[in-house]
Amino acid sequence: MENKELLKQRVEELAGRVNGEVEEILGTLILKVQAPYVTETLTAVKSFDDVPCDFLHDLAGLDLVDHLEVVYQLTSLNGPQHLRVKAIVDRENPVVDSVTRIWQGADYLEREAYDMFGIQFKGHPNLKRIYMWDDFEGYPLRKDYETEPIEIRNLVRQRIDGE
Amino acid sequence: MSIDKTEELVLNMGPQHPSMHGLFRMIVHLEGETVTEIEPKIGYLHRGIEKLAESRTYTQFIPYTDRLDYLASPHNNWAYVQTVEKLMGVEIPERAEYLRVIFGELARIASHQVMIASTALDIAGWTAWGYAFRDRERILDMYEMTAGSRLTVNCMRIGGMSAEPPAEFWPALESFLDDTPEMLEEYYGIFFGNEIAQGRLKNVGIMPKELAENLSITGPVLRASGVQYDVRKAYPYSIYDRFDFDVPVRYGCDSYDRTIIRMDEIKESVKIIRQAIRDIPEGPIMAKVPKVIKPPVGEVYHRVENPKGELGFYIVSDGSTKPARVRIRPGTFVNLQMLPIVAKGWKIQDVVAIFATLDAVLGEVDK
Amino acid sequence: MQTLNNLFLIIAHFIRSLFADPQSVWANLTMDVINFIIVVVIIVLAALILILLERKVAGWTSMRTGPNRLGPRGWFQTIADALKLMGKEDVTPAGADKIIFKIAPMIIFSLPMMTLAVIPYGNHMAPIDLDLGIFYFLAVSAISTLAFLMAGWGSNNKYSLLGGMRAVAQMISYEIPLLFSLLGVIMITQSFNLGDIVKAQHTIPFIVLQPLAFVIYIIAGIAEVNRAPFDLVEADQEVVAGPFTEYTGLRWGLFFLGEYGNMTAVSALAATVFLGGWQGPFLPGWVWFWMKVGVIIFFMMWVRWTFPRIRVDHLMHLAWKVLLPLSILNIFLTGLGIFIYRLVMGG
Amino acid sequence: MFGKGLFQGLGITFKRMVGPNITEFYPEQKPVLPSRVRSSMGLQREKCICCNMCAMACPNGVIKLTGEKDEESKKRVLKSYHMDLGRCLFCGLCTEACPTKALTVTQEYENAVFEADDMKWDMIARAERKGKEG
Repeated sequence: MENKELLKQRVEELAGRVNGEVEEILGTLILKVQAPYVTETLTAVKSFDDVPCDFLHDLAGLDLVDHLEVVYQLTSLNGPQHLRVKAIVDRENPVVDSVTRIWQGADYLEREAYDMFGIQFKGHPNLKRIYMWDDFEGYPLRKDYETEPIEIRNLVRQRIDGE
Repeated sequence: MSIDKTEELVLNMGPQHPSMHGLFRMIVHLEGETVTEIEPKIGYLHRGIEKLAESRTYTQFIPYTDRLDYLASPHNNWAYVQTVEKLMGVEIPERAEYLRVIFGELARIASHQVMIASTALDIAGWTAWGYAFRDRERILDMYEMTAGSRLTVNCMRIGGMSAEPPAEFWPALESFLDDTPEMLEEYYGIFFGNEIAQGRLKNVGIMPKELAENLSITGPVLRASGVQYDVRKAYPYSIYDRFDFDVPVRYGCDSYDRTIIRMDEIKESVKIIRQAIRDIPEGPIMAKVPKVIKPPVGEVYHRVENPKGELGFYIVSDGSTKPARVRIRPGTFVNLQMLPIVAKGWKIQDVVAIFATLDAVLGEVDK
Repeated sequence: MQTLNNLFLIIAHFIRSLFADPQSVWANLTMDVINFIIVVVIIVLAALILILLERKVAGWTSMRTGPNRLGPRGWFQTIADALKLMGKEDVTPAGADKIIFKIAPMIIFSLPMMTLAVIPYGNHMAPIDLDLGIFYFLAVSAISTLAFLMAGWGSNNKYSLLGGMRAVAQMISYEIPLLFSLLGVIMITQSFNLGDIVKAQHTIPFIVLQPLAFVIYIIAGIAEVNRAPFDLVEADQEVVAGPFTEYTGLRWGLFFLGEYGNMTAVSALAATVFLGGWQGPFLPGWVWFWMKVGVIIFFMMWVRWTFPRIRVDHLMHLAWKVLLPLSILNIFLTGLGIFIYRLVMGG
Repeated sequence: MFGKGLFQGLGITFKRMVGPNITEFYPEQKPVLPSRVRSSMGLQREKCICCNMCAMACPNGVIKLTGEKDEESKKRVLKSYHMDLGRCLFCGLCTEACPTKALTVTQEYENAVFEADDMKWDMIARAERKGKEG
């Protein structure tokens, strides 16, 4: 497939510039970069010649125990190219640049990743929890988050006096 | 007391509000009746489905996908099982593929009927709501006789379908398809053709094409903004490359086009189902899959054209019987981002209409 | 036939004859009290029947049966609802302006009583035969604006306030085309008295002479009683229930009674002014009157369960840019017609 | 022409008003559900081999069952079988997993109860009660 070859060529060129790794799983190209290169990578990916991956399809966090990843699923409305960009984020200090300046649609998705994984998106206009309430503690989708067993959750919380 | 001081009215709409679908809440800042700012607040229906998936086996997670977009549950089943099949490299039998297409397109019709009904209801067209729900009932009956449930259908399994439709399914389907033109005519007559309804929806809530693309909008909402893009055509999954159908597109970018495009899509779905009925082969409906599903280590992202937007599943497998991560990309969750941007500056009742045309299902938004 | 036609007049005459002097103050007072009770009964009965009919029409249009549990075919449903409303707790919100909050439903309920008192239900059957009937009717019905605003303000609720403001904007706007649409008839009859207007329609009802005015009147009338498609005041998709949001129990019930009473009053005026009131062949006059009222009310319900709600700027657009110019045109055409008529007849 | 749509709408509603209605009179006339409807579960005790497949298939851990070994026939016999309906998704995966079709879906849909504890079904007792009634 010509399109795919072209994309692969462009991605490999880019990987050299941003110290990224390219691999292919089940027919999808994956570009792994370190967190500081995210803005540069995605700006470049958005404006690839002939095969621009200019539609941010999904943005999700991923917990791999030793580090976190932010997974960007990129496609285009004008061609069959699709690319997965992964940004490797430090687990203790998860900071990554926000892509809301590149795609406005990343707004809620980044808030969700923040809510579920605690990944700080630098430059996000309104980085607040989206699903959980504001004073919720912990990041539910991290592997070390402990869920309460059903027996504890089923207990009806006693009302504290004065509430 | 000075009277020349004006103040913004901050109005809390939802989660208990007659026009809020599900448990949506928005904080609306009003200048008179004009909306100056909207803050959508979601999460009232958040059940942590992604977290639940990590403690369930691959098969056990199928019923949970029903509870995402509960108005089109076969589609969610479909997206999920296809993702797992892609991960495992399972080929499923022809007949099961055709049945999946039939059920998926029926779900699309049912979902769009609910969308038309709820949009009509949000602009107070009570009777139009009743008509669309009356017709949806027939689709639910078809689900019921095949899979045993009306809303959370749970009709697909990894490797095929859960059950072969009974004999009375096919005549019911035929008669439903025969009646669709009449139904659409009725919806048009009572709702879309009505000048008051057109006044409420036309030229309201304009979302230009560039904004839609930038906001990652998908599905009918994107197509109503003049982008001819449909995953079924762009990346034909399942057996969609065998069917002859058009991708309806509208260029008005307004609430009216976002609503009436669903009518066009119902017509296309009927076309697809008719071709599927014509071509469906005999045979098994279940591929040979191991009893314990254990995909190889790897990751896969798969998306399908849900009636409300693109539904994507990103599954990371660590080789065990339980997924390491299931990421659900709900279409309406992303589409919802347009609301604060597009609805700004409109009257409060237009905001209600714009929100209705998004066709948000909070089961999917909140996961 | 004649007896049946004058049934109520005969009863009235009989009651008066019980007094030594049938025209004494006491006899008049008794008759006034009886008339008052009759008007109240009319409103309550109208509400009981209309609420049920509304629900039945809603059911029939969407292929349902409507209420069908209580009584034969569900005809006692509203009575049960009324009893339920009486048993509800009467809640006054903490921050409410208590006096205004409590007065508002009473005002709403009293207005249809006042307006229905001047309607001629049959020949010589107006409870109060006012010379300025139409003028009085319109003046009194305009007060309901105030009651909606009181309810909206007094509730101390944002939705109520929005609804109350909508009520003021809408009802004041539609007051004007409503009034102007009736002017044509007044010009022809040269009288404000409703009895005279009915008598003037002895040969042809004014709907034939004034079709445009009738259409304007019906549209403005529906807007005036806040019914769909002009129910922006209580638009539940937007402002929950508008001014009624905080009301419970019987106070809320009074709003309902008031709404259906107003609807009856507007329909009764339409029947009187445009459809010939109690005039009609064969049947007694009061039967004719209620039949005409019933047709208009049915039309209003039919419209309600067909049309979606109008947009708020289209609402104003319709009132000020369409109905008002049309009603002025109607007045002009009527004047021209009268002028030509007089010229031809040499009056 | 402006207003055409309004009259068309009025025509449609009038047609429906005089036309037949489609109300289901539910408590008086109970609908007959298709035989695949998963509205509740039924257990045939004698067919059960205590393989625990249903409990393992269940996404939510609804099913708790115990069995004991019968000395004479050397087969495992069911001792207790409980379902916590409060957590049941009615997905039917348990009935699909059952190798002997001892657990099946049934079409009793009036499952509403007043007390939360009534949602914990003792399937053996239910089966016996049903046997008596039927």
